[in-house]
Amino acid sequence: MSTSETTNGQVATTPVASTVDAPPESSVSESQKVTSSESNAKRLKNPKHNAPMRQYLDQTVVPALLVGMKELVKERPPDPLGFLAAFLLKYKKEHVDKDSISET
Amino acid sequence: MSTSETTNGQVATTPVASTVDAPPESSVSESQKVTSSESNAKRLKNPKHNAPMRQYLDQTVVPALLVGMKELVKERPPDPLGFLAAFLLKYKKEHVDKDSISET
Amino acid sequence: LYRPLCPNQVLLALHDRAPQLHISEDRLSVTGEKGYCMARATHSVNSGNWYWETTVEDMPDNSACRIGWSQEFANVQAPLGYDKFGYSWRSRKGTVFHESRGKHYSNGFGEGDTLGMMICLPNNVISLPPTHKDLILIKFKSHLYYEEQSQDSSRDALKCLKPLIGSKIIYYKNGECFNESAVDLYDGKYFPTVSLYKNCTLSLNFGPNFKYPPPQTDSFKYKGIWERAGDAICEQTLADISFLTINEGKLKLSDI
Repeated sequence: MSTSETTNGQVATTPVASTVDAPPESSVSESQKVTSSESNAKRLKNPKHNAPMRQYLDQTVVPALLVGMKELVKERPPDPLGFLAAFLLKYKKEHVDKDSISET
Repeated sequence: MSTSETTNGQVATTPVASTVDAPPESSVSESQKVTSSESNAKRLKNPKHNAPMRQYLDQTVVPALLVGMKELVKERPPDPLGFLAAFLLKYKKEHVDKDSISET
Repeated sequence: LYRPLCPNQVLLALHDRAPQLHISEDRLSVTGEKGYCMARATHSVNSGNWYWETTVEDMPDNSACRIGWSQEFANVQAPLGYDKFGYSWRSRKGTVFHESRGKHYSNGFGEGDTLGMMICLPNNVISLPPTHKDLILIKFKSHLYYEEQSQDSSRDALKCLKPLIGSKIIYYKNGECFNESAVDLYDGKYFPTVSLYKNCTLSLNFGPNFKYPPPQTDSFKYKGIWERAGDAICEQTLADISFLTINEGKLKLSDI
């Protein structure tokens, strides 16, 4: 079952095979598994360990990479790897750390 | 229920003209979405200006990202973005700097 | 925008096999049916050293099997090693086959034996899979498929086969390593493959825990085929990301 991906990187997990009649058993359990992994993702903040690999990537690095690689293609810096690495860290500070209230 | 497996990249499918008389709501929006992918298909047909960008990405970050993501999926570290950023820098030292003879 | 299905685990393919074979519920064992025909794994490899194992669960009299590696266009209604796209090792007399030519290799194997298959493909070309995002979607029996004309049929693939120098296949029986069975294989994507004659039953093990894992040395490292699932997903993800990067701003979701 493959999930559809919206261009800006969020994962809208509408199963591709949105069947007209009763969806076959497996795709129902599949979507439940995905929503359940999302719900517990919110509750425990980063228990992504059990998410299937693609969802894991989508939840962790894909959004940052999407934006980072667009910048990379625009800037074309002399040191692409360094640029992308720095970008990922910057992205982390802005997006990830801001969400979790880190007790100093 | 299985959608197409494209591990070997070829899916020879001949579309079946399924005559749907009164399509329920969901499949109507489905067909609209499908036609939009056709318009995307036409617009993307001319890959000529894509090539330089694709080569640029392939030559700069794709190899490093590929190995990095494979590690990421196996390790599933607590800080995925930090992990990937560090990996890219390590990869740069090992591969990129080694090639260019750096004058001390 | 949709994306192709990437299975999370390497199993026996449901589509890419002879339909008359009986594949178990967990898609990790298969029983033959009458004449020689083939079943393949879901994933293929085209570079590096890869290993998998199979155990002969049941081999009633005058049944047999040929196991090894095959490319996509190997004929599934034939024994493995029948054409240029397949390399195999036969249970009877341990003969190895390629393009239907048999060569003596080792003694035979049978019920209860665990066989190891290692393929070494020394090329480090990094090729991202197609994203299919520029293909038209079709709805068929309430599932969505990418419509793709398989341009290069087996005839065209046959024409552009060229050997990958230094590539080789090594077989193992219950941990005992036999030397190279084939060298300078044709370059391409190789699937773990089994072909069965009559109702012989094989169980497949793509890892991570093998019965007789060959030693990893500094000079020779290998990966279990199970790792291919994760790698393929990362390659597909990266292909999708670079596709979206390259086509930034040119894609328009229809405003439903």
